[in-house]
Amino acid sequence: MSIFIDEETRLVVQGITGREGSFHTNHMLAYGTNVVAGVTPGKGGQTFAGKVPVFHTVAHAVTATAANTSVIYVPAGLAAGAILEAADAGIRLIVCITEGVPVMDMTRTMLYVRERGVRLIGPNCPGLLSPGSSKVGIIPGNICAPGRVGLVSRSGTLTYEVVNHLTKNGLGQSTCVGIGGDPIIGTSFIDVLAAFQADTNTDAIVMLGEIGGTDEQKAAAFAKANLTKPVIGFIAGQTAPKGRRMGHAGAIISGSSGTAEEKIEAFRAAGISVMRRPVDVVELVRARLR
Amino acid sequence: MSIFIDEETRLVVQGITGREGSFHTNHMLAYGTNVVAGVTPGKGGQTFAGKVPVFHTVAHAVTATAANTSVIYVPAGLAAGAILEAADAGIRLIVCITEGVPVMDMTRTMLYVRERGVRLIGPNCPGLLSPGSSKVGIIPGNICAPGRVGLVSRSGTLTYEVVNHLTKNGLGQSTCVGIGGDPIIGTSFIDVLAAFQADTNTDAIVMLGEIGGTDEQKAAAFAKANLTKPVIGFIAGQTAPKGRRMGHAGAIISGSSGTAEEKIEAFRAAGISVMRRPVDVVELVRARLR
Amino acid sequence: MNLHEYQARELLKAAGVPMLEGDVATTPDQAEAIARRLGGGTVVIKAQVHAGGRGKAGGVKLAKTPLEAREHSAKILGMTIKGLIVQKVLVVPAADIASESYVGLIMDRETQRPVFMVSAAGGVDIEEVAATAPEKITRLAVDPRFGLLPHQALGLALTLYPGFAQVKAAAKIMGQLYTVFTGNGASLAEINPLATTPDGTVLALDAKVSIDDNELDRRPDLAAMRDESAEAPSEVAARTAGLTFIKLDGNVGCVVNGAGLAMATMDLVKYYGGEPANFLDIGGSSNPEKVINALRIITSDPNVKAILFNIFGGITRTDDVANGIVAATRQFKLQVPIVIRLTGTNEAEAIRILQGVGMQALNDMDEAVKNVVALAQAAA
Amino acid sequence: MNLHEYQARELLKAAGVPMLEGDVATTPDQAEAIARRLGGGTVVIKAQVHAGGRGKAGGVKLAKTPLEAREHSAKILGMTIKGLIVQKVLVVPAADIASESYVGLIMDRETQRPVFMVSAAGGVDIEEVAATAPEKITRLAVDPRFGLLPHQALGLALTLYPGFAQVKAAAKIMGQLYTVFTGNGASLAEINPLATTPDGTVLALDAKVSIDDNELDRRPDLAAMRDESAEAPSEVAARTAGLTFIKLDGNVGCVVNGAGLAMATMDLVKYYGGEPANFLDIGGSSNPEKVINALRIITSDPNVKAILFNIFGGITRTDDVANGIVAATRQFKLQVPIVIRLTGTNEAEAIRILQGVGMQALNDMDEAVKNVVALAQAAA
Repeated sequence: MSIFIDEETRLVVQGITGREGSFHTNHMLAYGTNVVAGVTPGKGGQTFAGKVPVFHTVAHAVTATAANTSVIYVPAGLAAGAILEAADAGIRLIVCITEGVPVMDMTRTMLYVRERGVRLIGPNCPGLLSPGSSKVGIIPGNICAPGRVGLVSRSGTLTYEVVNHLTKNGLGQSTCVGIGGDPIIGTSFIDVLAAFQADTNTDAIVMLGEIGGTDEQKAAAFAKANLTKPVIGFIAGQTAPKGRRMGHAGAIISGSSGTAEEKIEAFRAAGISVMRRPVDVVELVRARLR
Repeated sequence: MSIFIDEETRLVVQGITGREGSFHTNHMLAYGTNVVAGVTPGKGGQTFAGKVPVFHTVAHAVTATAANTSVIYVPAGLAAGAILEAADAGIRLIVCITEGVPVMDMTRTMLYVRERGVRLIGPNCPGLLSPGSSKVGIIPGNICAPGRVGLVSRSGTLTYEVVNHLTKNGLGQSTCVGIGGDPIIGTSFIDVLAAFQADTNTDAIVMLGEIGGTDEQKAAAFAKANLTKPVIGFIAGQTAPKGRRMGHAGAIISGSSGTAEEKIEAFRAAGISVMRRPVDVVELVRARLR
Repeated sequence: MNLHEYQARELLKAAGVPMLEGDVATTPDQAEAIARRLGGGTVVIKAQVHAGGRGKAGGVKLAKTPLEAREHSAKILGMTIKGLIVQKVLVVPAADIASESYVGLIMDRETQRPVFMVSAAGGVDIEEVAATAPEKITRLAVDPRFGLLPHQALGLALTLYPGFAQVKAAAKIMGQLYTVFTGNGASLAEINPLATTPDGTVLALDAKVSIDDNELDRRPDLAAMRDESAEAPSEVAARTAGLTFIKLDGNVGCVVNGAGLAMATMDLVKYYGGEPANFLDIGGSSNPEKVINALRIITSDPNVKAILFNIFGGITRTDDVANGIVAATRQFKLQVPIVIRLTGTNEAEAIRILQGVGMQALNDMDEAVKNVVALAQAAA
Repeated sequence: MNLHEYQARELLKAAGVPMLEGDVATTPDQAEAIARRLGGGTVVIKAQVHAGGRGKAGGVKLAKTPLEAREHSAKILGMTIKGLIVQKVLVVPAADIASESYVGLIMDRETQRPVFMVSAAGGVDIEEVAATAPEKITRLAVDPRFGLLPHQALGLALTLYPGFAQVKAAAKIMGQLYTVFTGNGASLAEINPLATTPDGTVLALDAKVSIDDNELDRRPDLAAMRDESAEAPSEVAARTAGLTFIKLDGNVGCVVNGAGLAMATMDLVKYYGGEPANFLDIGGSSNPEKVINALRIITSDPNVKAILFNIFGGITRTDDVANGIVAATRQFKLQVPIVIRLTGTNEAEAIRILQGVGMQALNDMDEAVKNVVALAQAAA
C-alpha cells in the first residue's frame, strides 16, 4: 500500500496553532489524514478547526489520543527540542518540516532518536504523502495519484515537478517521501529504498538527489547490492559552483567531493537510469516497468 | 573456576608508574596475574619491573599486547577519564580501584560503558581475586585460598576479615569480588550473584553489604527469585547514625531508607543466612553447605 | 558537604533563580542594617545551621521592624539547635505567599542519574509527603548526556500550576536548578518552598544544596564554603589530619582501617554490650602520623573510657600502625586503657614493636572487642 | 558563513588557544602602528579575504620593519583577490617555525558528528594531502553527548609529535578547538599550521572558522561578524530581502521557488544550451515583495539578457508571484525579455493577472527554458 504512513497513522501536529502549522494542518485534514491531536505549549485545552484537541505537550497528546506519528512545524530554534519531545513521548515516526535547524542541534538529536529506535524524517523536508490515504507534511495532494511508483527526494518543489509528470502520464505513486535538504537528516535514501523494496505495492523507485555529500553514492551501491526493483535517478546541481551552499544547507560541493558528475556516475555504475531532465522520468519509468 | 577473571585475563594497569599503581602491580605480578601492559601518559616506551611495557594510551597497549582487562589506580579526578579510555580501547572488564571519584563523573561514565557493553567494577573497590589464578586489584593474596565459596562485598578490609575466617577454617574461595563503596558503581550485587549462580565452581555465596541505598534489598529479592545456591549475608553499620557518610560515599542512611535493619530484614525474608559478627561466616557457610 | 541556606542562595542566584533579596548577618547590628536596607518592612530572621526543624526550635522569626530584626537576631545568634551553635542568620523580606511547591534534585543511586522530584505539596518535609502521599510527587530521571530537556521541565512544571505563566516560570527555574546541581557536583539541590505570590510571581523562598565531598578537591571555590564553626571541632581536626571521623555518644573509642571494617567494629562493640564513641577510619595508608592524630582526637573526648585499635593489614602496614601507637604514647600519656588488634601485613614486626614498649597485640577481632568493652564498662 | 582569519583568531583566543599577538588594520598607518606595537621586528601582513590561495596572489607579505609593514599594507589593501577587494590586513609577528601540523574539525555528514582531522603534514592544503597521501591524516568522530575526551585528544596529538610536551600542548589545543567548534555552531574550524617553534612551543599560526548559517538567527554575536564588504553586493541585497541568491557568470536570470527546483532549472538552462546568470530561490512564502526584490537584483546584473520565472505552486501561491511580477514591472521597466512558467496553487488566477497586463504564462518547464535560452541568445 505505502511506506511509513498508512491508515493506521494517528498524527499529532507540533506547532499546530502557528502560521505554518495551522495552514498545513487544514490541508492535511482536507486530504483525509487522521490528525488526532495538536501541540502548542500554553494552548492546551483549545480545539483546532473545531475537532482537533490541542495539548501543552506531546506526552499529553499521546496519552489522550494514542497518536503514533508526529509532524513538526515549530520555529527552527525549537525544532530539535520538538523532535526530542516526540521521541520521549513514544512517537514512532517523526516528520520535521522545519527549515533552518542548526546542524549542531541535529548531531545530538539524531543520537537521541536512534537510542529510542524512532524514525525521523527531515528536518527541512516536505514530508510524506501516500496518495489517496494519508498526507503528513506539505506535499500538495492534488498533484499526486495512487499507483505503484515510489518516490524519494532531497527537495520539495523539484519533487512536485517530477510527481506532476508522473501523475499526468498515468504513473501513480505508492508513497512520495521527501527526506530533506540538510547535511544531517534522520532518514537516508538507503532507508527509503529498503522500505520501497519491501513494499509489495511499489514496482519502481524514483530517486531525486542533488549535489553535496555522499548519500546518493551510498544509495547507488546499496541499490546495486540489494534492490530487485528498477530505480530511476536524478541529480540536481550540475551547474552549481563549488563551495557555495545552493539554498539547502546540504547542497554544497566541498572540495572535490559531492559533485553531480560523481553522483551520476555512481548511479550509472549501479544500473540506475539517469534522468537528464525532470520530464525524462516518464519515459524512463515506463521503460524500466516494461 | 572463577568469575570475571581467570587465566585468559590479560591485564593492563592504568597509572602503573604512580605510587599506588606500582606498589600493587608488583603484588599482582607476585601473585601470578598476567600483567601484560601498563599505561601512563608521557611514559610510553618505559618498562615496568623489567618486563611490563608501558604505553601512553590504553589503545596503544591493547594494540600491542591484546590486553582485555584493565585495572585503574589513577588519581580521583582522572579516574572517570581512565574508565572511558579503557572502554573506548575495547577493554571488556574495567576494575577501578580509585577512591573519591566525583559521583557526577560516574553518571556519564556509566552510560558510556553501558553503551559499549563493558563491565566496570568499582570505583572505590578492592578489585577481584581468584585464588591461585589471578588477582586484579588490592585484595591481599595471602589471606585467600582456592575453594568453592564466592564472596562479594561493598568494602575492603571487612572483606579481608571475612575471607580470613573462611580460609583459616578450610573454606576456600572461587572468586572474591569487591564491588565498591560508592553510590554509583558499575557492578551490583545482583550482577555478581548471577555470575556466581552460573559458575559451576561456586557452591555458596557470601554477600557483605552495608548501610545506604537499596542494592542489598534488591539483591535479596533477586536471590530469592533466581538463586539455587545458599547465600550468607552481613550488613555493616547497624550502629551508624542517620545522615552521616560512614567513610564510603555510599554508606549513608538518607531519611528512613538504607538502614541496616531494613537490609537484614530483606535478607531474612529472602532466606539469606544473616551473620551478626564477621566470624559467624564460618558456621553459617558450613551449615548451608551441609 | 551541606551548604547553609545563604550559600545555596548564592549558587541559585548565580544561575538566575528568582529570589527575594536578602543578606547574612553575624551580629544583631548587621541584621538591623540589612532589615533597613531591605526597606524597613517585615523580614524573616533565619538561623543558618546544618539541622532540620530550626523553625520548631525557635530559629526562624518574623520581625516587623529593623529594631525587631535586631532583637530577634540577638536571640537567635548564639542559640543552640540540635547541638549546633547558631553563628549566622539570614535576613530576607517576608513574602506574601499564595502557594508553596517543592522542587528538588537528588543524585539517585538506582537510576544512576540526577532525579527531579517535584510536588505541588511544598513547604513541608518532602520525606513526609513521600511517606504519606507518594502520588503527590512526580519524579523524573534526567539523562546527563542530554541534560534537562525543555519538554521535560515543562512536563514537571505542568504538575505544579494550572496557570501557564507560572508553568513557564517554574520550568525555567527547574532548568536553572539543574545547572546548579550539575555545575557544582551536588548530591542534593532543592527549593522548598517554590512559592507563588498573589500577583502570580514564582520564586524560591528557601534553598538547600549538598555538595558531593568528592568534588571538593577539584573545586576550591566550593571547598571554601565549608563552615567549620558548624561542625564538631573533633571532626574538623580529623578531616585536617586526613581521617574520616564521626563522633558518637558511647565510651569505646575505635581506630580502624577501612570504612566497612570500622562500621563492623562499631557493630561488634554494640553486640558485646558496649557503645562506640566514634567512627574512625585511618584509610589505606599507614602513616604513623595519622595514628598519632587519631589517638589525639579520640582521647580528647572525655566520654572515652577505653580505646580499640582494629587493623587488618592489607595495604596498611601493621608495623607502621604499631610505630604510630608507640610514638603517640611518647608524646602524650594515655589516660585510658587501649586494646590493640593487628593482623596482616608485617604483623610479626608490629607485635615486636609493641612488645618493646610493653604493649600486647591481639590477633582476633572478637576477643579484642570483648576486652575493650569490659575495660570501658569497668572504667565507667 | 566564513569568518576572516582575524575573526577566527578571536574565537580561538577566547578559548585559550596559544597564538602570537596580532591585530587587524584597515589602513597602512594602522598596520605600521601595529608593527611597532608588536616590537618593531619582522611581521607578516595577511590579506583578510574569503578566498584560498591569497599567498600565491600576493596577499601575504613579510615586513622586516614597521615602515615596510606600512608599504606592504598599502599594496595589499585594495588589491583584488579572486574578485574580492582586500579591505583589511592582519599584522602578526613572523614566527620561527620548526614544524607545521594540521588540526581541523568538520561537521561530518556521514557519521553525523564533529570529526577531527589531524596531520603532521600541515601548512599545506589539507585537501591535497587527503587526495595524495590519505594515510597521513588521522580522523576521529567525536560523540557530541560526551564531547572530546582527554584520551581521544591525546591519541590524536600523539600522531603529530614525538615529544610529550608538544603532545600535551596539542591535545589541550584540540580540546579548545572543539569548544570553539561546538560553542559557535561551526561547520568547520581549523588550525593550519599548528606550528612548533625551535624552543618547542606549540601555537596556532593560521585559523579558519565557518559558521553554520542556521546558527545566525540565535547568535547575533556571530551574525555581527558577517563582513558584507567581502561579498557581492547583489548577494547582500538578496539576503536582506530574504532570498537565497548566488551570482554566476551566465546570461539567463532565474527566479525559482525551492532550492532543488532552482538547481534543476539552472541545469535545464545549461541542457538547452544556455548559461544561468544566478541561483535564486524565493523560498516557500509567496510574498509579492520578494518577487519585486528578486527582479530588482537580477536586472541589476548587466550580463542578464533574459529572465525566467519557474514557479511550482505548493505552499507558494502562483497568484502572489504573478502580482509581484506585475508590481515590479510597474516600479521599473524591464530591459530584457521575461519568460514565466507557473503551475500549481491558484494557477488560473495567476494567468488571469498576467494576461491583464499582457503577459503570458507557460505551464511547461522545458518549454519555458527553451524559450528563455533562445531569447538570451538572440539578445547576446
